[in-house]
Parts: sequence; structure tokens; C-alpha cells
Amino acid sequence: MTDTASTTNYLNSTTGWRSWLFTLDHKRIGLMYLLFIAISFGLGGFFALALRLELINPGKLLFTAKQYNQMFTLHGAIMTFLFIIPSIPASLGNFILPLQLGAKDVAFPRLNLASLYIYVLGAIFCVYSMVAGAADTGWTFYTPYSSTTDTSVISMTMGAFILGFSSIFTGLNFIVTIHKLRPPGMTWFRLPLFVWSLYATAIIQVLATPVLGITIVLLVLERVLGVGIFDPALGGDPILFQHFFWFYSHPAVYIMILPAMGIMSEVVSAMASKKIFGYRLIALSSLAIAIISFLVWGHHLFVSGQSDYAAVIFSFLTYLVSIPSAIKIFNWVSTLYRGSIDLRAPFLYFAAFLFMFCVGGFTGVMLASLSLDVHLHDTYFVVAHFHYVMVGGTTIAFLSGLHYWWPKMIGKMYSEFWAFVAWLFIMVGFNMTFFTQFLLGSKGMPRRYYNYLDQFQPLHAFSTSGTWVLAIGFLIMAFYLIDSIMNGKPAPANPWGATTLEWQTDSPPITENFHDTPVVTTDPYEYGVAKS
Amino acid sequence: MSQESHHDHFIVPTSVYVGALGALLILTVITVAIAQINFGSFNLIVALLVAIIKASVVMFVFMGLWWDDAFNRFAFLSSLLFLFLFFLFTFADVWFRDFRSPLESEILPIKSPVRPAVVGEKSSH
Amino acid sequence: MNAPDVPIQTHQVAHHFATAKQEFDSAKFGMWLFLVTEVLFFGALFVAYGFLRWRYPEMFVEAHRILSWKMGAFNTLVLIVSSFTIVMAVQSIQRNRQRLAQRYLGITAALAGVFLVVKYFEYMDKIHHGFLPAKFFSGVGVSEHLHLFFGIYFTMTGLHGLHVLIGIGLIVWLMKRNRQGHFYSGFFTPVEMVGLYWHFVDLVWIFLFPLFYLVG
Amino acid sequence: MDNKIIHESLIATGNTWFPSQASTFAASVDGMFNFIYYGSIIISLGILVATIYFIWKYRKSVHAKADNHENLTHNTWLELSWTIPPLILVMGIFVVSFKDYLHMAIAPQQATQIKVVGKKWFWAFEYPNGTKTLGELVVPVNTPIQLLMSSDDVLHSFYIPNFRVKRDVIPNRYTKLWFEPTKKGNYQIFCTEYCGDGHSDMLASIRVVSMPEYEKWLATQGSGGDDLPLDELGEKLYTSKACVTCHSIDGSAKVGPTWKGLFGAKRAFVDGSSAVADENYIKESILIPGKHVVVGYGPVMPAYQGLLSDREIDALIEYIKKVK
Repeated sequence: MTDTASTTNYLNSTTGWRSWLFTLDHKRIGLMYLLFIAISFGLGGFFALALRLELINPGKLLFTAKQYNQMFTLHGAIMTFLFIIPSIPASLGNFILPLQLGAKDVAFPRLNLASLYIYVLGAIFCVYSMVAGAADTGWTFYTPYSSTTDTSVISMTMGAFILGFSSIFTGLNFIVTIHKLRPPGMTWFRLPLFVWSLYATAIIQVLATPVLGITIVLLVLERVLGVGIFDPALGGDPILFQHFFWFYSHPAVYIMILPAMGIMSEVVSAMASKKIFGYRLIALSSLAIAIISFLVWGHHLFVSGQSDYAAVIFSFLTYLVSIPSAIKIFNWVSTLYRGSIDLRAPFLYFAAFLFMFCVGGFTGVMLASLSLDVHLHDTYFVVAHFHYVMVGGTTIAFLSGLHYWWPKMIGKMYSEFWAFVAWLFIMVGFNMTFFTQFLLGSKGMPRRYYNYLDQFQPLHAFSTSGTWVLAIGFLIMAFYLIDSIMNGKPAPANPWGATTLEWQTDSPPITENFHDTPVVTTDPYEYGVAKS
Repeated sequence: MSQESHHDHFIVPTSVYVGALGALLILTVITVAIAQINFGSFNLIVALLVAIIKASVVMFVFMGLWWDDAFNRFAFLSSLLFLFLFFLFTFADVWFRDFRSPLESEILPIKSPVRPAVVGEKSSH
Repeated sequence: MNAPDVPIQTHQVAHHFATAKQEFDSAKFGMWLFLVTEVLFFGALFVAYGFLRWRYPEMFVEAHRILSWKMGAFNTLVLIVSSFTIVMAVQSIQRNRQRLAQRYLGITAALAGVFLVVKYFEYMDKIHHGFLPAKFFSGVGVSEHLHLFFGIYFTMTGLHGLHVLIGIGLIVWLMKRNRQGHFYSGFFTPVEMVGLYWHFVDLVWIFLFPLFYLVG
Repeated sequence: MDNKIIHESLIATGNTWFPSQASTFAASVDGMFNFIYYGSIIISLGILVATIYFIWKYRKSVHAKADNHENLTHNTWLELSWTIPPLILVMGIFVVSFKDYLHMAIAPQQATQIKVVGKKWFWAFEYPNGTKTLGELVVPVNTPIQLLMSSDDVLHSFYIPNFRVKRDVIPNRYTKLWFEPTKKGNYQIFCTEYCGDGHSDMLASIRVVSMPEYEKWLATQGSGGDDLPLDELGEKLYTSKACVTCHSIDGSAKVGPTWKGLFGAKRAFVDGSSAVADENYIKESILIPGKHVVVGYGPVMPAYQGLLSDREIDALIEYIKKVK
């Protein structure tokens, strides 16, 4: 145990911009990912605010219908491909995975850097699409609309194609790292649960993303050459596109939520100083989710005209996938029993996650119901549901992880008071914005509507006002986190008294991660045994 | 790293590779020959069967899966499993899609770029 | 074990690996995972193919007659032989026969070139008769869906051809490094990786050939 | 929104979550919702109460040392208890909603068949006797109706919230939707599959009337509006034939050019030519809109050939003349 903070660490061991741009250190790459992801989140958030502002009353306020359609497409595409899919794996995962494993780096450091630059290239394509007549197809790019609209669909989809490769390489790297770079004694059932969740995530990234790639290739070729597979005017089938798209994009939802669940397992154990309840079941449920998630994509197509037999199979499997998620929630709550609960920022976000993920999950059960989905499909109910899972689940867990590992990454403590204030704003703002949308949706308000019936106006206005509260929360967070980099108190090596390996090294860690290769002799959450 | 401490790779004898090559060439001839005879839809099954045998030879001999780590074998073969699931579930829709309406043909004539080859067209001028 | 043919440059194991075996196993596992993504990449196209074939069986019968099965069969043989030569290149390196390996690599690249040349003539013939994806289609046919066949044909063989092209680049790169004495019985990871990639390219063609050229 | 027909309000009627029930499906759909809704409230409250109680009871300031006794970190029976019962519960939900879905999928044999065509951005309906309407579907109460739907361009989706039915409308094949209205009134129809700029204005209404009223209406359609003067009929058609979706009468530009001051104005076209907007030009623009596209607009208007009678075209021309 090295509590004496050494003066050199991965941040200051080498200096100059080249030492960052050409670094092979997974920690620096993770940090750069974090920066880009934060920028993307800001951009996507900006579009969200603009969209909600437009929707404060029916008819035109600031934008035309076309501009509105382009903005919701950009909001969706940026938030999905540039923010939420890479958010946890590429930034926190990159930084923490080798540390938790006790490895010096990921298996392929150069591939890791390449994946960062591929991400940047993909982002450039998306930004280019933004200025060159942004796509107005929605992030789902459904044909034949996407193959006939005159906006720049090609640059936007090529951006998503390139980002897919970034995601594949990250996933591939993680799988190999977890298989091959475990130090002596680190058996599979001694892996921290965050590592388990990243492993399950990586499986999906490697198996599903190529199908997105080929779907996009076919869409681009459809526009350029008229390949015709998805174009009904040429004898193709638009529903086949939906199968192709959702074969990736449904598992992608689990690329988003699985690492979030991993963070929650880490945080609840560390903040309660308690060994996680039912470790094996949580670990295996991650794998179960990853596998079953491939077989449920058709629940996006219940009213699309797919065969009713297929719909029934997909609905059945969708219900199966809900069980492992439920198991995790019950295990987390049980972990709290007779713990010693530290109510600092990571735990606050855990509590928020628990509540909002329940709402997202239970509304998911409603949407998986074949008959109920007929009414709710493509309404604001769906919008609210996936925002509860993606923002209330993934993003909140991301924030929890960010606060949990911030001292390790930056070596500074943030202001616990301001963290609480920001948390409060985010909780209130988020629920104002999105709970309202459940009501709108079940009352019949369809999604992707620029204009709407007057009777929906009060609820829309309330939802819009919620986004401002939410925005204030995120701004506060940006300020105190940036402030902590300059003015924060130096962080101890292990501020939470956690037991996983990343806390056994300095904050921030040295470039080689550990002074000596750790030898693992116990399970990851042995809070019972005396700590050194 | 000294040159001597190289890892203990099993070097596959040349005869095995030559045998595999011979098998692949013969199978290619067989598949082409069978295709010249018309068995109807049976042709597709035979062609796919031969292709699968050929692919197995390439995978297990040339790609060395036979001698490789069990997990590499598992990983690669599981990709085929997922591909199969993708196929199966997509076709769970495609095969059983609607009881097609008799009116279907009148809905939307497709914009076909194919110039129709009509019998007797050539003799029209 | 034979002494190497050429003066070699000893490989240094990267800092985050404990042993050369760990490094090699990681790289190989990584390569297999990459091939997993490739399987699904091409596999999805086969699903699209299956859909079209199921929907328009008569059209496929008509369309496959337009392709020349002789050229396709010739290309199949070319790729199978090239698969053999590259595996012999790997084996030669394992036995420290760098010069022999260089010759095998050269033959492989040349066969890949032959494949592309044949493909070029096939494509030219189709372009000449207007058998192209719908936007450029001007061919004569019976089925009104004929353009769909050429849509999927050009997509799949085009992507496969792109992989062949990339493969040639990789083999040339291997030859350059082999000349500099980078590979020997103790280190031949890149040769093994490119070999796996090349076999995969062959694997895809093994399915493309009967599905497009033989069974209508 | 300037839709003239008054629909039953979705917000003001029904209960907190749903608009009023107007078809035979509605009760079972709402019942399924309520079952899951109250079930999840009970389970969520359980989770919430347990969490808050644990947080309060075992907060660090009063419970400084966690109890890591072996049997507090793993318990197979406990874990099975929250694996098996939820599984049984969701399987139950699956079976019931599966039955309801099948009910929705299979229409009764004797259902009246009405053809629906979705186009950017309006809905057209065709009745068994050949009557055609735009933007308004009239159906008899307590009678099964089957819609045979297709699209002329991109994907649309046909959605009646009060009936709890929805189905995508696809080019080049038919999709089917059936329902049995149980309550007379005017209800809202939405398009719920994103289809471009006019997506949110692709509305229509469904009027549920008694069987005699329906038969009378069906018999008099086609000769409807004979008693109205042309310009007033035109004003009615402006909304009922969905012109309002794309053309304003107040001078603002929507997807298409405004009608205000249109008549007699000089029009410049994208092909470089121009013309004065007279009766013939307007008639041609309605029937073959792609022929002359005004600069600044896309060739997006659907052809109305066969959808309007001569008298209706004349009425629209008179109305456009009047809009200054």
C-alpha cells in the first residue's frame, strides 16, 4: 500500500501536446475520450434544449418543421453514437479496466489510440453533416424516407459507420485484455463486477456493431447506386431494414446500460463498505443480458407489419431479458442491509439510478406487452421510457462513476456540497421533463411531432421548463468539476475505503499503473477482512 | 527476448496442407459438376453442403482451428451461431409474413429499370 | 530448429506483456475476434441475399445465367491455391525458411492479383451490358426485379474485392518486413494474422461462388 | 392548429393516463396497463421503502462498521425468491397480452372493408361502394371495420388513440387493421411513423355514427356540397381535403406556397419558365403538381387526379380567388 503520494504520475510524467496526442497510455486515452464525450454531450444537450423550446407551444416558435426534424435527428444521433455508446466503456472503462484488473495497459494500446482517432473522425463526419444540410431522418434512418430525402444522410450515416469501428475496436481490446492480461490469482470470479459488465458489453460491441456497419453501407449504396434491397419502389423491403437496424440497435441499448449496471455494483459495494450481495448472480446476469439482448430486437416492430409469429417470439424473449435486470436491483438493495452507508455523491447518484431505472424498467414491461405496445408505440410514452433508461439509468450511473473515480483520475477531490446541489437539480429537472412525457404519450401524443394539438400544450410547457432545471444542474456540475482540477484538495489513494485494485495504487496512478504487479488472493469485495 | 525461447508452436506438416488443398480442389470440381445437372431446389442444398465442407477444411486446417486454443475455436464458431440466429429470427418474420392479400399486386407497380425481353422483340425490325 | 536464412532483428515483447507467448496469444485472440466481426459483417449481407432469393426465386434463376460460371470457378481455384501458399509462407517462417516464405508470399500476392484481373473483366462485361444496380441498370431481362440481383451481386463481390485489395497491401507489407528480417521462428505474429485474414477472404468466396454463379 | 372539426379531447376525457375508450379493444388494453401500473407501484414502493430504510438505519454516522457476515452476502433461496416469482408474473403478462394481440390481428369475417392510402401528408379513404374521402373516415358504430392500408411514398402509421389501435402503412404491400367502434363521436387520427416535414400535420378524423346515418351518408357522398356556393365549398374543401397541411391562407410559407394573393400572380418555376396563375394553371397544379414547381419549394405535392370531382376543383379555384 503506497499512501505516500509520489510526485510523478501519468499526468505529469511527460509533457507537451505531442505526449498526449501520441500517447499509448490507456489512462490518457480514457481522459481524452472523456473530454470528447463531454463536448458531444454538451452539443446533444444544446439541441435538446432547442427542441424543447420549440415545443413549448404548438406551431412555429423559432424553427421550421424541417429544421426541427434535423435537430431531433442530430440530437438522437449525437447522443447515441457520440455520447452514450462510448460514454462509460471508452472513457471510464478505458481508464479503470486495466487498473481493476491489475494490468499495466490494455492488450493493444495502439489499437486503443486508433479507436480514439476513429471516434474523432466519425465525429467530424457528423459535424460535417450538421453544416452540410443535416439529415432529417431521425437517428433510426428508416427507409424509404432515408433513401429518398434530399438532406445529407450519407455523411451522417458514414459518421455512424466510422464510430461503429471505434466501438468494435474498444470492445475487442477489452475482451482480449480481460482474457489474457489478468495477473496471478485474478480468477474469473474474482473480477470486479464493473469488469464483468464491460466484458458483457464488449461481446455485444463485437457481435452486433458489424451489422450496423453493413446496414449503413447498404443504405449509402441504396442512395448512390440504387441497390434496392430496402427500397419498396425497386422491389425491396423496408421492414428488412428495420430488422437489420435493430439487430444492432437493440443490443446497443445494452451496450449503454450494462456498463452502467457495472458501475452501480462497484459504487453500492464501496459506499456501503459491504461485500456485494450475490456476486455470481450479478456477474452471470450481465452475460445473460448480453446474450438474450440479441434475440429481442423485434419488439421495435410490433406494429410495423412484421409477421405476428415473429412478434410473439420477440415479446416472449423480451420478458426473459427483464429478469436479470430485476435480479440486479434486488441484489443491490440487499447489499445495503447492515452496511455502513456513506452518503457522498457517488451514492446519491446510485439512489437516483435505482429509482429512475425502476421507472424505466417497469415502463419497459408495459411496452413489451404486445397489446399495450400497439397503443403506446411511437408515442411520447416511448420517448419517456428510453430517456428514463438512457439518462435516468446510463447517464446517472456515468455521473456516479465519474464522481467515484474522479479522485483517481484527476487526483483531486471535488466539492461535496456543490455535487449535492447539482444532483438535486438534475433529479428534479429530469423527472419534470420526462415524467410528464409518460402522460403525454399514453394520452396519444405521437413522437417526432413538430406541431401538436392545443390540448397538449400545458404538459409540453411543463416538460420544457424541466429541461432548464436539468441544464442548470449540468452547468453546476461542469463548474465544480473544472474548479476541482485547479483548486481541489489532493485526493488520497483510497478516499472511499474501497477494496478493488484501482484503489491500491496512487491517485493519480503512475504511468505503469502499479509499482509492483499485484498478486490477487481474495475476492474483489472483501470488506470483512482487515484492510492494510 | 532471445531467439531460442520461442513458444512451443506445433508446426503442421506440409503433407497435411497439401492434402487439404487437394480436397478443396476436388470439392470445387464436384460442386461445379453437380450444378450442371438440375435437381431443382435440391441444388441449393447440395451447393451449400459442399461449401460448408470446404469452409470447414479452410477453417480447421488452413486457419489452424483444429490445433488452436479451445476458446478461439469457441469464439469463432459462436459468431456463426449468432449469424444463424440473426438469419433465423429475421426469417421468422419473412417466412410467415401476412397472409398476403390477393389485391397486393395492384398496389404499387415497382419502378423497374429492366428493359423487358419479349419473345419476338428482336424480329420486330 | 534451423538457423534463419537471413540476418534477423530480434523482436522485443511490449512492456505490458509478461512473456512472448502471452503477447502472441493475445494478438491471435484479437485477430479471431476481428474475424468474428467480419463474419457478421458479411453474414448480414448473406441474410439480405437470402431474403431476395426467397422473394424472387425465378429472377435468380434468370440472373445467374448472365454470370460466367467459368470465370467464377477459375477464381475459386485461384483463391484456394493462394490460401495454400500463404499457409505455407507461415509454416516456412515457423521453420526459419525466410527466403522460401518470401517466395510463397510473392505467389500469394500474384494470385490475388489474378483474381482481381478476372474480376475486372467480369465487371466490365456486366457494365457493358448494363447489368448494374438500379440507378445505372439498362440491361434487358425477363424479370422486372433483375436489377436487385445485380444490386446485391455488386455489393457483395465489391466488398469482397475490397478485402482482396487490402489483403494484397498487407502481403506486400509482410514481404517488406520479411526482407528486413523481422520474422523468425520466435516471432511471426503479423504473418500469422495476415494469413488468418486471407483465409477468411477465401472463406467468403467459397460461399459467394456457388450462391451467385451456380445455383439459380 | 386550424382543424375545423371538433374532436373529442384526448386530455380532458378518459382517466389520468388514457383518453376515453371508444372501441372494443380499449378496455382490455387499459386493463393490462392498470395491472402492470399498480403492480409496479407496489414493487417500486417496496424497493424504495427498503432502500430509504436501509440508508437511514445504516448510514455511516450511526453504523460505522458494516456487517460482512458470510450469510449477509449470499443466499440462494432469497435470490431465487426474486428470480422465479417475477418470471412467473411476466409470463402471465405475456400470455394475456399475446391473446389480446391475436384478437387485434385477426379481423372477423364480416368486417366492412375500407381502403386507406397514406400519402405525404394526408389520408385518403375509399369505401366499398367507391366513395372516396380525404382526411375524414366515417364509420358505423358497433360494427367491425377492417382497414386495408398502403402507402404511396414512405412509411406512415395509422393511429387512433381512442380505439387503442395502430398499424404501420407501407408502400408496396397492404397492412391490415380492424376495430369495432363502441361510442359515437369525432375522434383524432394521427400519423405516428415519421414521414417528413408535414408529419405532425398528417392528421385526420374518424366520425363514428349510427348505422342508418352511415348508410345515408354513404349514399349521399359524391353529391355532397351541391347545395353550397362554390367559394364556400372551396373553403370547406381547403381543410377537409388536407390542403391546409401545406398551404396557408395568411401569407406565411409552409411546405407549399401560400394561397394568399396567389390568383393572378406571376409564378416562377424551377425549370426557369414562368406563368400567370390563372384557372388552368391552378387546375393543373392540383391534378399534376409535379409539372410546374414554384421556385423555393420541393416537388412534394401528391397528385389529386381522381381524388377530386370537377365541381370540387372549381370550388377550390373560386376559393383561391377569394383569398387575397
